[in-house]
Amino acid sequence: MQTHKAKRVAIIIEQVMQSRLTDAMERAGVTGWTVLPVLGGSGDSGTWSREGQVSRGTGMVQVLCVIKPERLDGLLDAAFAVVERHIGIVTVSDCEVLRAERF
Amino acid sequence: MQTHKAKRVAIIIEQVMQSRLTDAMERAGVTGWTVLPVLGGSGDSGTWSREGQVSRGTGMVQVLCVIKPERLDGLLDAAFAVVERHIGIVTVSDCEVLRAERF
Amino acid sequence: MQTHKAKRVAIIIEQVMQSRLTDAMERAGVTGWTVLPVLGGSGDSGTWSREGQVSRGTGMVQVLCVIKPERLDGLLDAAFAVVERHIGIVTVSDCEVLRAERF
Amino acid sequence: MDQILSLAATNLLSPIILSFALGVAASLARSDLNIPEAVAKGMSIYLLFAIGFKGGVSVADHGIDGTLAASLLAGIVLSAALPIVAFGLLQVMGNLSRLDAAAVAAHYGSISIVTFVAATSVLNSSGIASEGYMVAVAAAMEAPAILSALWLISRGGDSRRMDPELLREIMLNGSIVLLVGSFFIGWITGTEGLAKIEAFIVSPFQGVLCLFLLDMGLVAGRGLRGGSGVLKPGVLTFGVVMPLVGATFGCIAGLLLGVSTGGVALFMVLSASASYIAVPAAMRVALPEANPSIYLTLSLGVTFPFNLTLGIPIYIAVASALTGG
Amino acid sequence: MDQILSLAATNLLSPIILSFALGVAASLARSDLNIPEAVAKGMSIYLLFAIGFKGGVSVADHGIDGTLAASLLAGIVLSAALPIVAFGLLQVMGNLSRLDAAAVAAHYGSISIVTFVAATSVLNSSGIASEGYMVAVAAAMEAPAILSALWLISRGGDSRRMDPELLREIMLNGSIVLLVGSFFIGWITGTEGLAKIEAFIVSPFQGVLCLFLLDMGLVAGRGLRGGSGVLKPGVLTFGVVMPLVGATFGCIAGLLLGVSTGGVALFMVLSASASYIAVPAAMRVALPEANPSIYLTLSLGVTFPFNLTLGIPIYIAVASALTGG
Amino acid sequence: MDQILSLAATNLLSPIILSFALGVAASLARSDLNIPEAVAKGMSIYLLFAIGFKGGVSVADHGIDGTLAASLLAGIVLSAALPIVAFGLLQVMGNLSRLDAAAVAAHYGSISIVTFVAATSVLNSSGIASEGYMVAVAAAMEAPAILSALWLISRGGDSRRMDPELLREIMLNGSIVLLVGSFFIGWITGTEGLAKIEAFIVSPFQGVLCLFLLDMGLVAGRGLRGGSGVLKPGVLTFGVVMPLVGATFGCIAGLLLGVSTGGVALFMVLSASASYIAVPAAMRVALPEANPSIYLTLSLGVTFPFNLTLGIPIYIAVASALTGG
Ligand SMILES: Nc1ncnc2c1ncn2[C@@H]1O[C@H](COP(=O)(O)O)[C@@H](O)[C@H]1O
Ligand SMILES: Nc1ncnc2c1ncn2[C@@H]1O[C@H](COP(=O)(O)O)[C@@H](O)[C@H]1O
Ligand SMILES: Nc1ncnc2c1ncn2[C@@H]1O[C@H](COP(=O)(O)O)[C@@H](O)[C@H]1O
Ligand code: NA
Ligand code: NA
Ligand code: NA
Repeated sequence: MQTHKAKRVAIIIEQVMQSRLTDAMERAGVTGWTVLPVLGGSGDSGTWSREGQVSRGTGMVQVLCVIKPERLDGLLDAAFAVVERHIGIVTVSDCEVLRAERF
Repeated sequence: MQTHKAKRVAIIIEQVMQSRLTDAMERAGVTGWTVLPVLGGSGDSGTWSREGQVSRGTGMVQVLCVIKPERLDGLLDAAFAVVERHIGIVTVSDCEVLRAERF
Repeated sequence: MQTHKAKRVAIIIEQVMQSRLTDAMERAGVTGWTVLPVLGGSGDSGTWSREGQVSRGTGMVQVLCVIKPERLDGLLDAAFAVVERHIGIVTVSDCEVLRAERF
Repeated sequence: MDQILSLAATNLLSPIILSFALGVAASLARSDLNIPEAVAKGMSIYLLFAIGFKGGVSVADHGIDGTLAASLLAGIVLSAALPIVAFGLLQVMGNLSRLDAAAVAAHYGSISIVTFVAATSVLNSSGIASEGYMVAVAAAMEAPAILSALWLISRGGDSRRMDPELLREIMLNGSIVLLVGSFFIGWITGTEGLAKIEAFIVSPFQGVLCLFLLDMGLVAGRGLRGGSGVLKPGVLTFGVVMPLVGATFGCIAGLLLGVSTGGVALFMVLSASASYIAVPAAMRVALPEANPSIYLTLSLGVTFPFNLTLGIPIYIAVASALTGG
Repeated sequence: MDQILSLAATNLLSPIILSFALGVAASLARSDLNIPEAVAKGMSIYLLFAIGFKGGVSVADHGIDGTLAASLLAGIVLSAALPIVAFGLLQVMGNLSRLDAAAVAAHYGSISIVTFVAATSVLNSSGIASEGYMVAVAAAMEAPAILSALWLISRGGDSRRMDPELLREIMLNGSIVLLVGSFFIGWITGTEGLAKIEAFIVSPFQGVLCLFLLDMGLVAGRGLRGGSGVLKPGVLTFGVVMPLVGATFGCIAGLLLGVSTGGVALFMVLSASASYIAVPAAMRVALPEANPSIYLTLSLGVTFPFNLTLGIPIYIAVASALTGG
Repeated sequence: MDQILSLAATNLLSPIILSFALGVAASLARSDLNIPEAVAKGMSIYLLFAIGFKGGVSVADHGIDGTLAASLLAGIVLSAALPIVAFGLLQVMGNLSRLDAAAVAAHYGSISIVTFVAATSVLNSSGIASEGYMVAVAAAMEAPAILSALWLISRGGDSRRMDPELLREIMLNGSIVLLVGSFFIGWITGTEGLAKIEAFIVSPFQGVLCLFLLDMGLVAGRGLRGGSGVLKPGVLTFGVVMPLVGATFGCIAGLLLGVSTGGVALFMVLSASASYIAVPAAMRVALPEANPSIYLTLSLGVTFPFNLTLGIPIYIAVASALTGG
């Protein structure tokens, strides 16, 4: 099966920042992404969990973006501008993708 | 800690196609996978979100499969036959896995 | 954009074991992780799904941990001690991470 | 005309319509108001269970008159025939691709159970009786339209395999099973069974419907924001014309069957309404190349609000006039 | 016998049993009907809160008679002893491994709160009174069985560390805490408190139970589809025999304690029922090598439906006959 | 004093407070009892819809007296002014950073709708009337505090861009939209509309509130467990003193406006309560460096329980004494 090299960027970020992040990505010309739910976590700012949460102030989500390697820097710049002052974590890894025409 | 080389295949696909995909995987001899929920996303066919969704027509899920490298092609062929005409994205990356006897 | 090499450890484990796993990780000095929900899956012990589940006995979650390469072994030892007798799957992959100071 | 206006006014100022309007307004204003998916699904299960059960109890109460079988058959025929009408109308009005036209047509042959529920509410508060088995007719009309649409496509040379798996999925769709199942439970347990669970499925029904319509408004508004670009004026017009055309067919069927005033009105409502649950799911499997923005926006963003606000009073008034009810 | 049949007939045709049957049928037919996990959990929280609260109010109303402490103690003893009986029976009837047999045994010592709730419904509609504190007995019977089962395993040479963390988890299991907590709230606030929230915890109770049993049916049916392969005939028979054996022990305990007819029936129901919430979770932690398909299918797919349909009428009839109630 | 004690006693032993206490106890004991996020959100939507609707109906019933506009204005002024008071108090009492102090201050200017709901419950059962439009005042008080806090920060040299996107988010926050929207729906449809959905939004209200407070207790307890380390005694004291200070301001406003006894009490409750939904979300966007453990623990773990248990009876007693009600 023919595959194509790509980068997989996973951004774990507060839910309140999600639309700001995806707006910034769109402005940077990135149009494909997927949002995954996050149940809880732990980090420098302590432990949290989604159980019983009524506030939307404290939850997080993971935004996943598969992108052509040459467009990675544009995406990271855009993402960084949003996450800069905020908690969260941005990882990049290599992957292969089927159907390059679709992304 | 002893680890073993493996491939990690992540398939983001419409929920209505999930059972067809996993059936195809089973027919191809793949018996281990995990299904993760997806909250929303954006792509060529626009932006969608799971909020308030009552239809099961428009949601997506992510099917994750860790597999021995030599069995990757069989899996990709099986998966491709299902996703071919459908929206969605298939990525493959390298990983190491503990306890090879378990997968 | 400056990135740093890191390891991405993904542990799919039963929900009842989650607190034991994260406690073990904390004892091993790992303080950052994220918990993702899992909808269902299939493996040697059969197929399961979260639909209509009232028991907390049978669900799974995915614990994601991004960690400095030199600390990987400590994490894997701690994780292994917990998952050893239990079902579940542990994968490790390479990644790059922004803002090394944050993790 | 007078009756239409007064019915429409009462209808427009009822809590359920205003809740829907609130939802549309909130999402057009891009408020972050939203109802969790699980809660929305929970409410829809509640509504289906309640409406099915009450239909069954009413059949247990009044017995089945001879028109039950004929009504079910009429429903199936309507559901199968309306997509062909819709498809023809779309050839004239819009310039959609064959695939998109067929997918849209499937939605209009099938039905919207919430529109049905809203109509029964209006009938109830207007004191107009209807046959309890109309719920079963509603269930019978969910699926045939899908087969019609796939036939339309295959006729065009595009040979779609209607795999048996898909057929099973369509027939055993959760909402059909729940509606039919609770209908039988209601039928079997009768008024005695109803007495036990009345405080759950009757009294709070209108209130749950309000919150459900709030959510429908949010979803419809979101669809309008996102999908308004894809709809050409011709297609938009179709979203208002087709319900009226469908209602006409439904009206004729109801009159021929000789059902009650409420029954005729409900036949009109079912024929006028468009699916947004079962059919979209089937289309994603069978016609994945058809653009979901088109059919979802039309069905949920145009036809549903039209029926909810203006359609239902019109259909009831027409049914009353024609049956002298 | 006559009474059993008539009770069984009424029971089998009640909305709650038919809802359960609908769920089983839908999932055996592989319909996609399903109730979101969050909604199912929400309903189970509602049911636990309501049943606990009402039990507490009834104690506040009637006072505690001297048998409360004795009943609690009897519950604990039953829960601890029944796994040993079940384990012995399994040695004879099935050929499960020691681990699997111990895990199954733990389930049958513990209880199913929904079976308890269904039984109180039947008692209520038959006008048979029971002690309000039976809810507390139910809570007391949840956990001891787990300790017994672990003891059975450790006796077999397999030294399991019963870590204190697990003990805490078992004792402070959400359903125990909610049941006991709401029992005390009901006790403290009494009928005055009940009056405030009656429209929430009393009137819609039966209806919520219907939807909850619909979901239980879906889950049980799914389990049967997946797990039917793993159950040998001997083990399947155990799933029907053990409830009758357990009920016999429960009956003796109830008669010795001198509780009311309803109380004896509920002791039988509790002893006959098998856990599918608290115990499976504990088993996954303590005995991860035991096969969950076996104990879940047995408990949820065999014993639960048996008790719900035939068991409850039998237990009530026997209790009535023996207490002359 | 006597009245305070008796009100406090009744309040403390009501099902809603005991449910809250159960939640706190369960999570302090690290029970795994939990209510799914979707169910918690569903209940909060229900409560907002019901409270807004009933407020609107009450306005439709009694008409608006001249003080409506003045009350709204007073609410806005209070919400904008109280953060400045809180900020000053924090400079004296705690040694938080400017950022943390401003973030905390924002919470105390804004309001907690559940505290408001609990207070109206107590007023109802004490037979004390209040203005229906107080719901609208509550909505009006949600947002201004946020702007005040950002102004406090920008005055300190830290130029925060108050981007228009954030302003829109704050103003069209889901809870504000739902509260105001259902208020208007209630106003438009009046008692006739209420009659239709009374069995949903009135009768089960107290019961839903119990389960919701159970969840709030679980969340508050979890916060206390995690966040207790971060709160210095000075800051903890602030969490009890600030409500009393706020209530004093609210009381003066209510007396100046000449609203009813219940109205004065509710002005006190609104001013005394601290936000834990809208404001934390806004703070995460605008002041991400402020520590959420501090403001969430204070607001949800200290001030909310204080108001719920002791605050409400005190405010009602004071309002009664001062208005001679
Ligand atoms: N090393 C890590 N691996 C995975 N997730 C992390 C890591 N560090 C932080 N997170 C996630 O990011 C959130 C905020 O982290 P922090 O900014 O460190 O408080 C945590 O609650 C986790 O969900
Ligand atoms: N580049 C991408 N990265 C991550 N997810 C994507 C990407 N492209 C598409 N998706 C996901 O696949 C869905 C369908 O994509 P499309 O077929 O492009 O409309 C989207 O809604 C996203 O959830
Ligand atoms: N190869 C695999 N790839 C992804 N997930 C897996 C795999 N094998 C097992 N799992 C997950 O782990 C769970 C338990 O697996 P098992 O121990 O094989 O029964 C399954 O239900 C899946 O969710
Ligand atoms: Na139709
Ligand atoms: Na038992
Ligand atoms: Na305040």
